[in-house]
Amino acid sequence: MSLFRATSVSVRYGQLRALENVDIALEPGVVHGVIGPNGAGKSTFVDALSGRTRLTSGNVEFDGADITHRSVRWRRKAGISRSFQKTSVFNSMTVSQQLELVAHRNHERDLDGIVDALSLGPVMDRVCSEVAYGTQRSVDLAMALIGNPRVVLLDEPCAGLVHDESVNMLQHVRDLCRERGVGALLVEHDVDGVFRTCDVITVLNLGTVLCHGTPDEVRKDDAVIKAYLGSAA
Amino acid sequence: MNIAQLLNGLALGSLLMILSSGLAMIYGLRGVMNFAHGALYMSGAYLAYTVTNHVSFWAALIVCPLALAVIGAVLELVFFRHLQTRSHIEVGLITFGLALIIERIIGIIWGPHTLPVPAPDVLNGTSNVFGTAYPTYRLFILAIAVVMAAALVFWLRVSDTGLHIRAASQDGETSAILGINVDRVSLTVVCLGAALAGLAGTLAAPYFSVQPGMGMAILINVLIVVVVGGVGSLGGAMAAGMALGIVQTVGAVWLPNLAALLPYIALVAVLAWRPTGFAGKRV
Amino acid sequence: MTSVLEFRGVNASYDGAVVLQDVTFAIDDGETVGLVGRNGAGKSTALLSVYAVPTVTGDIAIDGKIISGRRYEPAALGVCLVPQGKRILPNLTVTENLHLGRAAKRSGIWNIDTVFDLFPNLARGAKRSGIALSGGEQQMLAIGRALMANPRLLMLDEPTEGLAPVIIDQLVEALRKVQSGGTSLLLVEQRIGMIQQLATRYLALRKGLLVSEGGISDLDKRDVQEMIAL
Amino acid sequence: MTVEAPLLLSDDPLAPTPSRRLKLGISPRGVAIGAVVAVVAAVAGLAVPSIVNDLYWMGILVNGLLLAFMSLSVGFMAKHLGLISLGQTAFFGGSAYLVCIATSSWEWSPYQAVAFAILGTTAMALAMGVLVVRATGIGFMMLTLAMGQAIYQVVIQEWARDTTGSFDGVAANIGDQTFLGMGVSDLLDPTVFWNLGWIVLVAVTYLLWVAGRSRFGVILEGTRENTERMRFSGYNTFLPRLAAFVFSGFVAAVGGALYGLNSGYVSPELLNFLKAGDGIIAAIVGGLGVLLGPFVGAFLYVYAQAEFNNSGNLYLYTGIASVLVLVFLPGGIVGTISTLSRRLWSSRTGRKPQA
Repeated sequence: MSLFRATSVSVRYGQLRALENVDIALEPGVVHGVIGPNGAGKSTFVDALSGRTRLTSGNVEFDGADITHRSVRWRRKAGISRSFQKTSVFNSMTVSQQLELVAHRNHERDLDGIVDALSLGPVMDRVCSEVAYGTQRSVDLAMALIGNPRVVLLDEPCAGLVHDESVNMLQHVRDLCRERGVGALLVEHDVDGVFRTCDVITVLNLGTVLCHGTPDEVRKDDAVIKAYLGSAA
Repeated sequence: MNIAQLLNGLALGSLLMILSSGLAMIYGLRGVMNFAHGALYMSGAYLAYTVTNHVSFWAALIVCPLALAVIGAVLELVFFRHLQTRSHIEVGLITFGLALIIERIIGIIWGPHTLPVPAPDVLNGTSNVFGTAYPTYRLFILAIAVVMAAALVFWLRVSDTGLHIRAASQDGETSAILGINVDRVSLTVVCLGAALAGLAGTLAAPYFSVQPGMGMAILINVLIVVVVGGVGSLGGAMAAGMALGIVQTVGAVWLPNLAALLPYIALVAVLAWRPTGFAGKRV
Repeated sequence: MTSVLEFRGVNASYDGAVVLQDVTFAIDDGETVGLVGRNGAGKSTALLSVYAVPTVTGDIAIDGKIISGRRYEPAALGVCLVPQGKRILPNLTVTENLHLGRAAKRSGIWNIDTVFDLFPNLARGAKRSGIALSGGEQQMLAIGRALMANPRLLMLDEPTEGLAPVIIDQLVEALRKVQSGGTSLLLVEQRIGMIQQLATRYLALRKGLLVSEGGISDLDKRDVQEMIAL
Repeated sequence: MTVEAPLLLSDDPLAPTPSRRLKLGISPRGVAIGAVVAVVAAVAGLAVPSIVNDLYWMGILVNGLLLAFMSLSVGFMAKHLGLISLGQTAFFGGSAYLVCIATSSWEWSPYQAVAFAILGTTAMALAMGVLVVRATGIGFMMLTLAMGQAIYQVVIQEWARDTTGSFDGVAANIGDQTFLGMGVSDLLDPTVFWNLGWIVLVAVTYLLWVAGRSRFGVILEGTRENTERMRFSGYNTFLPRLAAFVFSGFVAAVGGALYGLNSGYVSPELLNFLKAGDGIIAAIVGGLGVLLGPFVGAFLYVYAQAEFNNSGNLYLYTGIASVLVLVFLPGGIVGTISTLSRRLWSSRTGRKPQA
């Protein structure tokens, strides 16, 4: 039994088929990458799994129980959290205030551990809108990691980061997931980063699964090279 | 209920329709709820009193909307344009302050008494509507409102300026990038909205006569109409204005105890059912 | 010869946060230039600076004439933008969206018929509203809308974002036709390959600074790529 | 359109790491210090009648004090929810009406009447809050406006005359009973009533201050700023907003009950749109961003009204003043003063002002 499993998830907006019969299963301590061209449905996928977008069909299971119709709040309390592609922080609060706010709700005991892991210590008393963009991304990620979630859904945590910062960010993600036994879904635009970081990869294209496997298998897959990697040069 | 009552509802609805279409257009373009709209309507009515006394009602029908368009221009050029970057709520409250100023200035000029405005002789009698004698002047209001609404919708659909207004209401920044002079479009819309308020005031003058509290009294109904119709939606505002006029008049016959509360009940019901109003934001 | 678009020491910021610093470049008549750089390097901001969307200091000139910061002016002078995310007006029909391009009041080879010739897909759905179009059709509509102004310089911000490879090929074809009409292009793209197909020159931004420029063949060089990537 | 990342370069890694004992909201020590300040303010205020020593001006001060309840309740919602309510008259006026109705028609004791008025109005705020707090921006303004007007309309109806007196209003009837040792004549005397009103006002202001800085206040701030992130952090985003709305209604209700006792008479004007305007304009003139803004604004407003009223153009000047303040001092008077003084302070000490 998987920790978190989505079965034949479809999302349609009117005529537009954003996702069509996508399956995925997350296991503890495993970083599962999702790549694909823009518009492949990656962000919709995270939205669907996190309860932000309603599924047109399909279902989502967590710990063996059906949670398809559970609210965003219920999922967070049950241990499913997410980060945002478009940085979603509390701009006028200090970094410590907002981490504390989230920690309070999610009964986090070891906030320091997260703060240290993401190197947020020096900026804790700064107002969030004044810290560097890369740091804001870390704050966004930290808020997803607070409260020992068992599943984290990360929507392009490296969006807008420069290369070094991306490498760092992904390193953090992988270490935290392994140490804490978290099942992570990592949606990323940065193909190299995903190949370096993830244990399993799903490739989406036009809302459907193109291929699924280990990084090596995906790298060699003909369909992926043709539809995605080939044209990304 | 009889035909006369229904027609009364249509006449009141006509006035609300004219007023709320102007308010909705201004809101669509500038995002500002114009709390001075009632004061503009009131200015139109008082001006109509003076012009009718000195010249004629027909002259008032032309002069008052034009004079109000000038006030609209001032509103746009002095306030809305310069306060674009401020929160819409603040600008809305500024228009509330302006309403207080305008109403008091009217009070200083025209005094605190109710002033009668005679309808022109041609419209003074009654007409036969399906066997019921009905005041001709109210039919005239209805006719003007219908013609005005049709013309406005046609103009917005067909003309280039209309297209630009619709575009700028949806996305001002993109419209500007495409080369649409959004400031000019906005000036047109605010002048037009104010002129429509002036027209409504002029039309209302012989119907209700002219009195100091008329601005605030109608403002609340118009605000409700615009929210019920879907803020910024012209079609929604027109439909809701007409509907509210009918509901209020007919309600006064059927449910006299609750008639005054009907607009509020309608508002709460609509917003509980559909938070963006009937039509959502669309011009 | 004056350039169709020239930046002289341009700084741009949003709410006090500086995004572009001292950027200077020029684009000549008829040439196609690729603007490259990482996410957040300031590419979109550079394009939007022309329309004073961010707060801009320094001079931006069109045809040697410094523009005043009125947003609608560049389009009237022939510098048109296909913005990121297309920004189709969803409640207007395809034809109405195209007619918006005429607000710039410029005439030339592009009109509703020639745009429909360029993008036959649009002609088939001329009466549909913008919201009912697919991503690719929306992008075509956004380009068509800008072409209706008969631009001298067409700036495109990530035109292939979210499009399927097949559609991208069609887009490249269409842009070639636009080039052959004598219009300059300024192309912001993540796909370096697309820039290499269309452009003769590149400009590279990094953290808001113009760090490199040169002929398109230099984009292959390792040191240039490293400079851009970091 | 995406706004690209600001160029703020990397944060200084050498900055000292602050201590990590994080707390959500104000500390018990802060609460205690605030309480001491409140007590001092309350006691100091009791000296006002003997300093002013003028019945006319004391009457105006009492008016300011009563208006302060309304502007504080508007200000609290504006500051913490980012919402402007046009319907606080429903709670202020509603509570005043209940005091008068309960003491006259039902012959309740003033204690019973005041408790009933405050509880009843707060319950009404709860019911209305459920309907309106989901709305944002203009929608909220319109709904609260409609709410306030609906109450006004009910009160002026002929069929409600037996209870509300329609346009004639209702007089309270305390008879020879007392409220906290004050008989009718004491309640009507501004120099006596001031003491009661001032202590309650300071207490309410202190409550609002604590609420704003408490964990509850931080949650409200989070909800106002990024509702979606709050939901994804496991927070309910409806209940805190509702609680703030009800609390704000409670503050207006307390003021209204005091108004009923002090004036001994209510009329529909109290529920009218213009009265709501008084509370809002007073709050804005004082400044919505600072707790004390509406407090100070109410006194300034009433003072200005007293000065302007002589010429009969009260609302003309009110309008002009509110337009001028909104256009030129968007932070209100107290907000602007505190910004200026902070700037002055930072230029003297050479430190960056805290945002």
